[in-house]
Amino acid sequence: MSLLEVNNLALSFAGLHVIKALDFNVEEGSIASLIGPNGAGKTSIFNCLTGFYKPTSGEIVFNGKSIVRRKPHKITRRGMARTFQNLRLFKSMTVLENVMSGMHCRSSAGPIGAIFRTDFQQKEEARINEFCETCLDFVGLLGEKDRVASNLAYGDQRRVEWARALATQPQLLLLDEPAAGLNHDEKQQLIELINRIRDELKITIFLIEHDMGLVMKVSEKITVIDYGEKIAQGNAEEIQNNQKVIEAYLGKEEDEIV
Amino acid sequence: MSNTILEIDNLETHYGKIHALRGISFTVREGQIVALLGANGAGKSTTLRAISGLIRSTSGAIRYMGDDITRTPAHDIVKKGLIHVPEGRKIFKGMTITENLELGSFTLEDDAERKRRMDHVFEIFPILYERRTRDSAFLSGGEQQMLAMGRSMMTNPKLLLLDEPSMGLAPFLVQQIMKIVLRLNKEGVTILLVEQNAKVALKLADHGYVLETGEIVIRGDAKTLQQDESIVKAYLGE
Amino acid sequence: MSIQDILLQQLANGLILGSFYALVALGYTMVYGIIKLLNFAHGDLYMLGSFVGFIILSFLSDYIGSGWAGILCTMVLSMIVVGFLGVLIQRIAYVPMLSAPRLSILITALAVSMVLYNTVMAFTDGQYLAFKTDLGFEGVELGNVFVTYTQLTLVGASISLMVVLQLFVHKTLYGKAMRAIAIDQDACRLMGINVNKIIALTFFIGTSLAAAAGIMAGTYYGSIHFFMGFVIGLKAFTAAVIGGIGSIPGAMLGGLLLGLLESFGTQIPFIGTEWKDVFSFGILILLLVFKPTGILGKTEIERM
Amino acid sequence: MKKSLLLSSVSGALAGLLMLGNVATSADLKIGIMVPTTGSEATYGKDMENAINLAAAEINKAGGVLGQKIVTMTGDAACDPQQATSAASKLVSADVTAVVGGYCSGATMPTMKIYGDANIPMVIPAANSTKLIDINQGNAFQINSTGFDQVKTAVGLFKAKGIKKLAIVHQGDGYSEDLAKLTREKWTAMGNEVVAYEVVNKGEQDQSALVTRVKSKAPDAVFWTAYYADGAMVIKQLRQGGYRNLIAVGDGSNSPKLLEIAGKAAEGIYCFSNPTVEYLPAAKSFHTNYKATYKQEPDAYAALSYDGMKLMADAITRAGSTDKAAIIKALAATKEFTGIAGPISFTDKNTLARSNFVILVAKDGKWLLNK
Amino acid sequence: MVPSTNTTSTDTSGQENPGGLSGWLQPQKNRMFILMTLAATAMFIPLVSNNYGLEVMTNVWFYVVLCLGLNIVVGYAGLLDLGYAAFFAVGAYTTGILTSQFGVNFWLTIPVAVCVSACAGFIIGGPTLRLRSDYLAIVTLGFGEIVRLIARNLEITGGASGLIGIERPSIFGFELSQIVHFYYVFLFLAILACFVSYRLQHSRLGRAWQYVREDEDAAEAMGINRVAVKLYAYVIGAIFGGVAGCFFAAKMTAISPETFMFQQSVLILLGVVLGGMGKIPGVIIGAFALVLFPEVFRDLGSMRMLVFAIVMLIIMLYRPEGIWPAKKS
Repeated sequence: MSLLEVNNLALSFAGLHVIKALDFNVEEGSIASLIGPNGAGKTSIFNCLTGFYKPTSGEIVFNGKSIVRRKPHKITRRGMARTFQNLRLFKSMTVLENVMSGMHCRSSAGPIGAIFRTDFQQKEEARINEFCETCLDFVGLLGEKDRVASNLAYGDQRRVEWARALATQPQLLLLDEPAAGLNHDEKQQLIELINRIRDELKITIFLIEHDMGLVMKVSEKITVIDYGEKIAQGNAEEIQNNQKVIEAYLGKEEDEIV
Repeated sequence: MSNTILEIDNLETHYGKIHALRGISFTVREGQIVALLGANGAGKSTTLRAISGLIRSTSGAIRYMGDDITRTPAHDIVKKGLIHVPEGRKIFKGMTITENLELGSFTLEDDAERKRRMDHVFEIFPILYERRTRDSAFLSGGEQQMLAMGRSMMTNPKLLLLDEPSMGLAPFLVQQIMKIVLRLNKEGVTILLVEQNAKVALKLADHGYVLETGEIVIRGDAKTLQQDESIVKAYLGE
Repeated sequence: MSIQDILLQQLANGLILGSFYALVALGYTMVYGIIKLLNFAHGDLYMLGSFVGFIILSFLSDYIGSGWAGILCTMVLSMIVVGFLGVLIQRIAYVPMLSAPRLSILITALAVSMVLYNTVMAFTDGQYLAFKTDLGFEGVELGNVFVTYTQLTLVGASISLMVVLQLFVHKTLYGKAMRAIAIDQDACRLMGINVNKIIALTFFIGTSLAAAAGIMAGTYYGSIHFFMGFVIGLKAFTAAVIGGIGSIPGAMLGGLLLGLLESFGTQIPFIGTEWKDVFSFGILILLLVFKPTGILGKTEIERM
Repeated sequence: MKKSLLLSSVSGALAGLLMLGNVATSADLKIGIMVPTTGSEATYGKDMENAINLAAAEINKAGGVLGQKIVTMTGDAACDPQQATSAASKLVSADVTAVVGGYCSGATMPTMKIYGDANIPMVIPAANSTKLIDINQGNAFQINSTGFDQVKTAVGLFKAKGIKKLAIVHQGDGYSEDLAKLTREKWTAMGNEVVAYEVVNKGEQDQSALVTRVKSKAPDAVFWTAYYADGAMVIKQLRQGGYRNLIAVGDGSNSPKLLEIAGKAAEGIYCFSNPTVEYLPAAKSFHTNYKATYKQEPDAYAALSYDGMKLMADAITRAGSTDKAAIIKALAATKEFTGIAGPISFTDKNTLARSNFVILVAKDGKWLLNK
Repeated sequence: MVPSTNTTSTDTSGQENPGGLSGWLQPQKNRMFILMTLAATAMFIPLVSNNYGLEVMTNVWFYVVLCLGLNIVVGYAGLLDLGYAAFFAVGAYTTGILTSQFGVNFWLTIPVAVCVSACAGFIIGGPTLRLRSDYLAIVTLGFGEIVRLIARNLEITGGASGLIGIERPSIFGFELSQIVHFYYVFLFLAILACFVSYRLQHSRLGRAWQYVREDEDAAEAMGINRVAVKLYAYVIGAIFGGVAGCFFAAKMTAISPETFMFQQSVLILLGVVLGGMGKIPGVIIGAFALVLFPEVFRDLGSMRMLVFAIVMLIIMLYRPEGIWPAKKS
């Protein structure tokens, strides 16, 4: 069953067509990837999915319900979490506080509860705390929970971002270039983590990535786009041997210049 | 053998905590076209930005025509004839084509010379002449690329750094752009070309370097590289 | 006076007032357009312009009198002095803050404004100073509308300043570089443009225009004091927003519109002059809420 | 380390503050001066402070009061209600016997509560809003004519000049609004017409729209009830705008600065004023002494402030003791005290029994007594 | 300001720098001790101080409340508000009008003032929170001026002269009339404000404010409704100002529009920035500096606001996080 279905999605800015009539879907429980050359419109697609951009037309169905033109925070509440291409941590806050942001949409205490520390509020805080620590433990950062986020090593900051996304208790996790800036060992850990998130937490994963090695290793289905259009879809092997994909990345063999 | 125009020596850069370039070295000789290849995020654009002074390198040296320009501010580097045409063209949308070109010759005092160079640009890109009073925001992708290249030619460059001139362009436009690259080279401009479109780039280039995660992994003669299967792997993984 | 005469007179009033607003709004808009900084100190630079002018004029009046010649010299000199001051402020206070969070820059600008007007207050003991000139208030009757020569000259001066600015920005290379910086700073560096220098130039021009307006105000209204920049700063900002902040023709248009709005606003039946400012601030707020890009402003990519 | 430094400096400052009020205790007679010495009204305040100190010095030279020397202590009211209350508390804490002062009505009002609660005798030389009368607890005495008196003088002039249609402009502060309102009430009660009742926003320079509006109502006279600074601009622009009829200003505009700023435009305007030094024959020696001591001309409220101090000393002498209640009683019983600004007696509301308002007219850049 | 029993307490000041007071402040017990000492000192000040000292200290507590209120908007949520005096005015006028014109009991005016100022916060916040921060600054400034001008122009607010004869409150038949009474009232309000600020800061809402301040997009991606969260900040900040205004009116017995000028808003902002935005002890120190500095340095005369302004500029340039040290680790 498709967890996410995108039909005929289009986005344009000031007459420039960033995405043109795009269709694809992500199966529940799968690890899917979106790839394409620079400027192909991948991050724009993520921004449409998560509500940061209003698509010009088209339909996005998540978990059976349309989420087009919903506000980002509502989409997150529906169970879609994302990470950012460039780290977007809350820099001056602690690691644990960062992760707690994810639980915001799964809790409800307001100012009155906070001021009077009602029973409900205290229990909720304890629940937030506990769950966030579990998330940190999952990515292996529990020991760093009280450190200020910006003081962590880059790779660890990336993991804080994942823990934060996990804390929203998503059904679908969108990862925007999760491997950017990671070294070889960290990439290996990332692959392992992605698999664990899917296998242990049963969270569907959809990622954009430039590191083809990583994409080929983890993804079950790869969608390739170029100029905002889908040019291929399939598993790693199919994609690697797809002439259109090779052309999109390496250029056409028969291009005559001189 | 011609003179070395650009020499990169063990260059390292960081974006915050990301180690973007991990010590790369290469040279460009006068009159050559050198291709810098690699997948997205490999560090190609970073290399160009470091050379043109848009970002500071953390260590290593950049020498241009014998001068060390590692710490020279970007606007002074331009005066030496080293011009960078950035990724995404970065034309001045909201200004006309003529104005864009004029800004390309900002460092030039002589108005007659400016006129002469603009005529030359218009000769190479007749389409720009047709639309010279139009707002550049309404140009197509290919026209924008031509404008970006035309603008750089207004400075009379000796060394041109071209960052993905084919990006987002239809195939016939890619060919057109590449023809112009060749023409410029014939006019005596040395070119350092960053391309994702490896096939095209290697056809033009004399020399090629392939970057992977901030390091040069393959280097060699363009003709040899064209046959090298490992390039595909560098792009599409194993 | 017939109602037509009143309205015509108010039209003249509005245009005169509007040309002042426009002149001050230009500085706001230029600085905002180029580095996205809301320069709270701009109104104070207007005030400073009139004080610097006051000092210069009191020296000059011994040699060339305080007629038009004296005022013109004063204006040029004080535009230069205050212009450099604007650059100095930019260097000291704003350059180090360019990468800081927005809130910090805004508070810094506010602090600069406080430093400026408190300095003048400390030196003048908070006094009103008489800005003495030899200008009389002879004028002409245009139909039934009475305008003094002083008013005409000042409007003429501010219009010519605006025209000169418009020509500068569109016809000279430096002017074009200014516009280009507002679009893409990195690309400008790659054209060999020294971005910091051009930003400083923008500050210089914006500030000296404010100073020019300050001198005109001193000449026309006859008195200056340390807090005179506050109200006009706010109004000029409103004007800049009405026209679309970042747009130079927008600032001019916005200034004139606000001037007209205010003068005609006082003629609305049943609403006294005491509600005039409530009226203009109300318009500002409504405009920001419903059309933050103003009349000539560029629309940014919409985000939900 | 930084925190401890911070804490200690804060507590140090605090301790210093708590001590501050406790210094200076001697057998001297302590009298408080409450005027704005900072802020936009500082020049007036300093002028008043000078005149009061001059009076105190003269009294001390003549042997003091009840054998005690007068020591003055200034509290800065800053023309701001909040600062004025803390200044008043400071004076009360310093245990002053009496207070002379009060310039801005708005800032004086909340302090009257403080002095009233402490039952400290107070002479107010300048502040004259009619609101002060309502909150007076009996300890304060106004030696400046009140707004009522000024309005009486004003409508008297308008009547004499045959004015029919009056325009009133104020500045949106307590003092000028009070005066404007009273004038409107009185003028309409007399069966005349107020054709325009306008307000100017403080600090705004361009008044052309207002001028056109006022002019379109064709008033025979314009009465500006507020201060000189904005008044000068309003007058200038009224004249520039072609308004040729009578203009009058209230006592807040009694300043040579108004004439300086408005220049030729101010020629022939009228001003209602408490008596200032230059028109008082009795103030000749005060005038000379003031100029000799402070190297400047005394301003609008110098004479009244000087009288205030003299009156206070006189009342203490008459009371025969420094007991506050006795001094208040003596003040209330003041009969025709001869000040340099005129004789002082009080009504049962502690306001001046006989108005001392005069009418000035601007001639050749100077204020002259209107004959 | 209040000992935390909350396991999520995340104040980790001085973990890497255990020297000095900040290190000593760390253990829960010591912090408690310091707070008790400070509170006791504050309680006993009236025994040793004269009326002037009390007046000044009352003013300090008053500004502590205002600064903490503005701190919620500026410090926690990162929104520049240049019209905060408007909320303070709303509270003061609500009490003033109700007691002096309608004879309502003072204590009953407080809930009304809370509602009215919350509404004011909502009205200004609601439509404008989508704006960029610099536009928001101007809108709040304009709003502040509008409120002041309305107070100046209406009959019911007493026009430019303002309201006089505002009733002084009494508790169980005991009238609050002396400065010492108000000292304790404002001390209590200040402690309450600290308490509420602390609790809010260390709650789900408080964290949400910080998320929005640090990165709006990321916060939104985490499922935080940024408009609602900012609106909360505005409304709660407005309530702080409104309540402070009620007691201000009662203490002064007379209020006029001049108290609520733009400069008042700037002064409060100064207090917040000086000590350190978003940090309760910092804001308290800021409020102390705000009130004590002009009193101690009266001799500086008109220079003192200049000195203040320069200090503020220097702080923004060299230590934008204020005097109070930021948490490290």
